[in-house]
Amino acid sequence: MTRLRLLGPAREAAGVARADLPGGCVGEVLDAAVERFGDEFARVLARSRVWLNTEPATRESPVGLHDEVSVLPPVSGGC
Amino acid sequence: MTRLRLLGPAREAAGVARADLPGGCVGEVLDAAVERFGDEFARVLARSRVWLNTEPATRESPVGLHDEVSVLPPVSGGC
Amino acid sequence: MSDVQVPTGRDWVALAEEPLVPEVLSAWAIRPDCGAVVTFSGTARRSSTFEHEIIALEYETSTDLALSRLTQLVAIARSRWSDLGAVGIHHRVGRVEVTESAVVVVVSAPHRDAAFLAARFCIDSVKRAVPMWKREFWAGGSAWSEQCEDLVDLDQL
Amino acid sequence: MSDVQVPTGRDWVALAEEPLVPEVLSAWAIRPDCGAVVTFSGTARRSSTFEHEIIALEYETSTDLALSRLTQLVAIARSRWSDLGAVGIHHRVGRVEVTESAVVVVVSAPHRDAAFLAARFCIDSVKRAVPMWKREFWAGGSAWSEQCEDLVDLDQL
Repeated sequence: MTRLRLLGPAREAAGVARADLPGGCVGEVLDAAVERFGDEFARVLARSRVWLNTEPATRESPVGLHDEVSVLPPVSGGC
Repeated sequence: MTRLRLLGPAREAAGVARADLPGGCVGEVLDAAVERFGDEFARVLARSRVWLNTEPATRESPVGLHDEVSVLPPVSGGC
Repeated sequence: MSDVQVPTGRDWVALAEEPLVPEVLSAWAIRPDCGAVVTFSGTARRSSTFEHEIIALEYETSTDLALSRLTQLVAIARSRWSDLGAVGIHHRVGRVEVTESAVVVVVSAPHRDAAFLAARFCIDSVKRAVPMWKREFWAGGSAWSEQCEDLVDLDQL
Repeated sequence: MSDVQVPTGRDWVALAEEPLVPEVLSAWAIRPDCGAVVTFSGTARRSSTFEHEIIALEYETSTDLALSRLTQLVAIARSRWSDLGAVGIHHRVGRVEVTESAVVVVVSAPHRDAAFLAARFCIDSVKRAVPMWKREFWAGGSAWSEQCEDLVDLDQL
């Protein structure tokens, strides 16, 4: 299982801030998330960046036991 | 007599911060200042801007009793 | 600010649940060999350009992801302006009332050109490349800010 | 700062014989309708690029001429960036020790672009167009700063 972190609007769409999901790479973890959280989450995910730990990841990036995958929707950092 | 104000290096070259000098226009006041304060002041004056009250002036600008002429050497305002 | 320690080095990034105090960061940035200190404070402003009058903001992030990015931004600024003195970026999290600082950037440098440019780079980059989500509050409701852009990677800055 | 009154309006220019306190000006500039406050503090710096190590500066001006110009600079800034909130420029006169502020500029605006540009315009213009002479002090001596330029007229800014 890999820890998935859902931030901002992604958290809101999923209804949870984190989840542990199966998958050997980032793409498989995300597919499991869409299956669990549904269409609204899928729409947010489609517009989001995905990081593996603190760096941008691709769907192919392999994930291990202590890795975290984060779903980062578009940002509105400031004023 | 018109009040002449000498600032920064112009004050230093003249030895005084202000003087009352005769003249019907800015140029005449400055000529009187050169005569009184000498060559070193003339050298500083040659590199300076001259204001009549709070605005830039020309040698031809007429001066009256309550006017002030200021000699403003090159500036080094800040860091 | 009570939960952060003033660092002894030249970099200071922090996320704060308490009100930011820009002057703490500005005073910290003063260096004997620097003639310029530029401080940017991004304050929550009352805005009525949309349907509502905004009365407060709320910022949400992941602390480790945001701090990692802030640290990287400071390193990029230093690589672009090699003579910077102090560089600090503090971002508020949680609810921010109108006129309170949401983010403060401070940069000191020997001369003002680098200080202005690096401060501008830092705040622009915070808004583009740091994971941070803003919720806008009005009387009786709230929503995520609609002025959103995709988070950019560091090599796009 | 004890000899100046905090103004009720949006402009604040001052010359001060006492140490400048940038945070006073920064705090004054906060406005509910402004999301950006940019503060520039020009500090006396220890510099050893010439023959001496500078230990202090001394600024000399004519109060009425300098205040007149500062007031005009603020007006020009407002004419170029029409939505500025507060604009303040304070300049120290007399002796300024290393790390003390010689000049502080603060600008608030709804958005940061105008705040940064107007603050930069103000400090650049202070240095070019305000009658102000700087004397540099080292151990055992002093001299007028050699980095001098002709005072420019307002229409050249």
